[in-house]
Amino acid sequence: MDDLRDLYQEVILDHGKNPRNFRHPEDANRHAEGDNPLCGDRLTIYLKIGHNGLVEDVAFEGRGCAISMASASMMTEIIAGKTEEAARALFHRFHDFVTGKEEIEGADDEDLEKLIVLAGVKQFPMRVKCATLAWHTMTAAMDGENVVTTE
Amino acid sequence: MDDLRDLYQEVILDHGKNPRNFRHPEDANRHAEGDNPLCGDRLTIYLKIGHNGLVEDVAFEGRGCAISMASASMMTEIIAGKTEEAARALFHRFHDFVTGKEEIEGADDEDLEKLIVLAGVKQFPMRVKCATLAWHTMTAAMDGENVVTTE
Amino acid sequence: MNAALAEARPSNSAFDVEKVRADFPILSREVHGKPLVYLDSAASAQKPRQVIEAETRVYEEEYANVHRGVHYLSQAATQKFEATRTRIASFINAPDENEVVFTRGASEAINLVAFSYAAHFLKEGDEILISELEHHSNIVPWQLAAQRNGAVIRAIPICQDGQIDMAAYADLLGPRTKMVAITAQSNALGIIPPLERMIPMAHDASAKVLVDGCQAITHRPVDVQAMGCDFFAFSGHKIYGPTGVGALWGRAELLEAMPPWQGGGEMIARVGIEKSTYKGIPHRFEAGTPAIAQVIALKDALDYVDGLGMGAIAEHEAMLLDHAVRRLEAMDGVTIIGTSPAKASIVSFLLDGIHPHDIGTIVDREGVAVRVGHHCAQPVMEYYDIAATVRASFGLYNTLAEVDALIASLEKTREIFA
Amino acid sequence: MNAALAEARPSNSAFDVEKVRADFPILSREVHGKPLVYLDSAASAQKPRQVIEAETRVYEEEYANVHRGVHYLSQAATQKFEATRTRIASFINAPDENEVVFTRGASEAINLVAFSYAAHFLKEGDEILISELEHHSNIVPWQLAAQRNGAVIRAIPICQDGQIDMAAYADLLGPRTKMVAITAQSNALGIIPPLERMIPMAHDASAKVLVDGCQAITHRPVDVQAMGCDFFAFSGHKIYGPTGVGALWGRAELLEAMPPWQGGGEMIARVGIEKSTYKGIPHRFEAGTPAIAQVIALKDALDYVDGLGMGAIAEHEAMLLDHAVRRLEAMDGVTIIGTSPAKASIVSFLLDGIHPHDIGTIVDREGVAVRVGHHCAQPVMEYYDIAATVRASFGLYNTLAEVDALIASLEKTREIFA
Ligand SMILES: Cc1ncc(COP(=O)(O)O)c(C=O)c1O
Ligand SMILES: Cc1ncc(COP(=O)(O)O)c(C=O)c1O
Repeated sequence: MDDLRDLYQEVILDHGKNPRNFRHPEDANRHAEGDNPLCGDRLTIYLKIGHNGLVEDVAFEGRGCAISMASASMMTEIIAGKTEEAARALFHRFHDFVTGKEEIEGADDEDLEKLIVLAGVKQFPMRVKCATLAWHTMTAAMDGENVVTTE
Repeated sequence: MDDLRDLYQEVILDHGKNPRNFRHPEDANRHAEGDNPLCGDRLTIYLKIGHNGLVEDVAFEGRGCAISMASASMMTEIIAGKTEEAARALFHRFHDFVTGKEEIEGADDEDLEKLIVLAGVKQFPMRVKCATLAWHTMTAAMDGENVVTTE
Repeated sequence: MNAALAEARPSNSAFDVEKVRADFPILSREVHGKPLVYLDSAASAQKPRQVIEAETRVYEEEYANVHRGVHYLSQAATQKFEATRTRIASFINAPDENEVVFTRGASEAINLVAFSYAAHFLKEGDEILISELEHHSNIVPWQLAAQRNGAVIRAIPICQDGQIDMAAYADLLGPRTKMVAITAQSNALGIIPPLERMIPMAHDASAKVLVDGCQAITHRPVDVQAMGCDFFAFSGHKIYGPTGVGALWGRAELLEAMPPWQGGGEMIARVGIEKSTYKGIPHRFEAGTPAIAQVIALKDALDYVDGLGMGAIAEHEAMLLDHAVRRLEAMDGVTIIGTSPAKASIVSFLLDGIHPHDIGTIVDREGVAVRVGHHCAQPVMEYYDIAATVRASFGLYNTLAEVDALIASLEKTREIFA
Repeated sequence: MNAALAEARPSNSAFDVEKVRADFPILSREVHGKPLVYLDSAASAQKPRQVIEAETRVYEEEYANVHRGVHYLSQAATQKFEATRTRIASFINAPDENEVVFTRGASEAINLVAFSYAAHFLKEGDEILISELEHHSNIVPWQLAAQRNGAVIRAIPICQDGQIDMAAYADLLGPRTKMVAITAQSNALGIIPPLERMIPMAHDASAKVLVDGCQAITHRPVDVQAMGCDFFAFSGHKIYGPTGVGALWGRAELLEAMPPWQGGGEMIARVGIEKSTYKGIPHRFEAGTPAIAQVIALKDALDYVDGLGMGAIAEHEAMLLDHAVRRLEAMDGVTIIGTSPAKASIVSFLLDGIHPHDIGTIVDREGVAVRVGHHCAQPVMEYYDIAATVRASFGLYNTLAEVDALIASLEKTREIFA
């Protein structure tokens, strides 16, 4: 059960049940739909990107498991106010981290540190897609692609 | 080797090497092609059927294994001069015999008796088609079908 | 009602589930340190040693390519291969073994009909009716066929209890209906459509009927003649047989009129570079080297279930389903999807506030294997406006204790999410 | 020349055939009271216990349906299943494992390309070149595709020695040529066409090339990138793997442009009743439950031959072929069909005055399994104006003594016909 308690930490259950920024901002200028065909879940990510490339607002709607909802919710909190570039770079590191390509110990980056609660997913390879769906969808929205699927 | 000697009796080898009625009669009024897709062999049977339903002439051309050639050759000798009906009835009994449905001991029928040399085929189920190809083709010709395949 | 049914059944029936379990080597393994509780037979069933050994025996004793050789091994393999065709015919009461075509599975069988029958005999504007209960394998092939010939797909809707909306079905049937493709049992919900009424109605409208028998054939006796359908498809792997093999049954007169679909060895009479002629049925539809060892071992799977008796299996599984339904209904916050009583061996449900995906992960750690997701039946999910369910499906080897283990693992899930 | 080659080869090479034979349970059996001499590997190869056990292990230890489950067994089976894809990619040096599509065998792989590529990208009047050496499985699918889209099939002729007529091939290639479908080795004669010249010529004419690698892959190393083809098809059962599985390799950019062929579970992204969207490659082409256990065990077959070394296997088989050819040439009245030196592991021949079918039956009683007939290559037979040949084909487990047993059984045949 330890792996499970790692996966379903309080923070995650809380974000899963009470997702932050769960709304459709009227002034969003980018959006994308993310599909997880394995479980049929679907999220929409909305972004408002300023002239300077700053993520001025980020929100999401949709449904999914606790992991994907928590990951989406946490993502919206973390990338708001960042540049597009910084958001992408963060996803890159986060991705390497949950797929076990990179070890992250403690505090070399405050944002990544917040995401460490998602580390439990490493023990559940089938669930990595759930943890990264929102992020893939966010970069798709930035790229102007409107649909993304994680197979 | 006994089964083999039964299958390849002198009479059969002789008919196989020197098939009787191996020709294309110009006045044939029925013919059919018989195909054995397993080995790619093909025979044509030619019949001249008189007004009275009598098989006035029967001949064949084509290529095949010793069994199919011998069976065709012997068939032409036996059915010449018979009525269509008698020829079909003979095939029927011959078929039951080589497929093991009927036992034929000795001389209840002089024509069948001649065919008993083909009895060895019973031990070689894959070769039954070879022994019956000419006969199937003969009945197809009588029925006005021009191509027959034994699968 | 479920409780009543369960009580009416003798608890010590002739069906000896422990003896059965001993035939299935995998059932004695552990998963995450817990005994395996395999409740995913609707996705694929486990295999008894009789089947496993049959496949091994082919390779060790009598293996060669079939149909083309005069040598001993080839004849022996061909004979065994064809014996399965005969066995399938008797198992589903087909009038003629030549009406049985071997395929990789139900999906390929349905594709065969969609390509060879639908694509040739349906015209622009003709209608293909498929129900909202269908597995994707009984939807997508028809869509692909319809794209080619301009036929139209129409959905037979379902009701809130998961059963076919028969009034809507009657309305949909009409002179344009040329094909009705319907499952004999929903893999997502377990619901059993009333084929005994639906097939005659289709025939009255002069439509042909393909029955997807993938689930049904594993749970109760099948008689294609009594059923009256025109095509019947199933997969070996769901009926305790090997993977890689399945079959299509079709009425001889329909199969004979159908052009070949795939080309290759075995299915031809004579090949020229530009033109070929084809064999008769069933060989015309069996291009290339078939799944020889798997076809042969499929016979052992059918012998196995027949040995236990499809009736006894149905009864055993009904007992499991009743128990599961009762225990689920006794839990708070459980919603069962598909409540029609015409249902077998499968229960699909939701737990309030916990996503099926999370449930699947958590119960797995308890050794309990259930399927979570859309079960390749997205139109069903769309109807209920959900993305996924948890599905527990029962096979002949499951026990009441395993149902209890499922319930206990669901309680654990709730603790974690409490 | 054959003799010279044989003598140049060390008689006690590193290849230990007796050790290899011990891996193949069936080889110790008798047929008609004589030791089995299996010379029919070109039709289908026997299986080493490593492969048989691998399939058994799947069923006994880690079986479940793949791709759809979060539970342990499903994950484990999926991982093993996908590991074979990776292994195939490395075995044929494909740049990307996603370019490997699982099929039932080579025939289905070729049908896939014929339906999905040819039927969509070829137009009326476009030409498909196929050689007269082809197996029916590399002829009939193209004919069926051509019937649908009005493309034209043209035959690349062969010469008296069984080799491709390269001048005629050069003449046939032109602006209308859109597809060249060619075998890497004739199953009927053993002839190896000069693909290293043929493929660049086809590409110069902007045609795509499908290589039928069914025979070639079992006899020598394959490198699809070095070969430069666009598609490559092979069957598991010929390379000592299970029946019911094979693969298509295709360039990613071609596969990605191709529409799905069969519909079903696994291959979709999202399904509505009227319309669906499809997954990317390779899953788009894998409809329905695949041959799970067979795919997994195919990896063990590839590991097995790789463990021996494809180079060592090629050398061993060349020795057998040389010996067979020398001994056949030393017999009276033997005609070898296909005398080009570019040839491996297969010898097709005639005995004066004795039909191949009779030979097959007689040598079988001596325990010798050879194939007699047209070998699913009727255009070759037509070229030589014969109905059938006797074909002895060698696998990695055959011995020089078995070649001698073949010759002895042919002598017996002649006695019977004397
Ligand atoms: C050269 C060649 N191509 C294609 C095939 C077809 O392979 P399969 O029957 O396994 O689909 C074969 C074998 O039968 C073959 O030898
Ligand atoms: C009802 C139903 N139809 C069709 C299929 C497809 O069968 P297969 O994947 O074996 O081809 C399945 C199983 O996946 C099923 O449950």
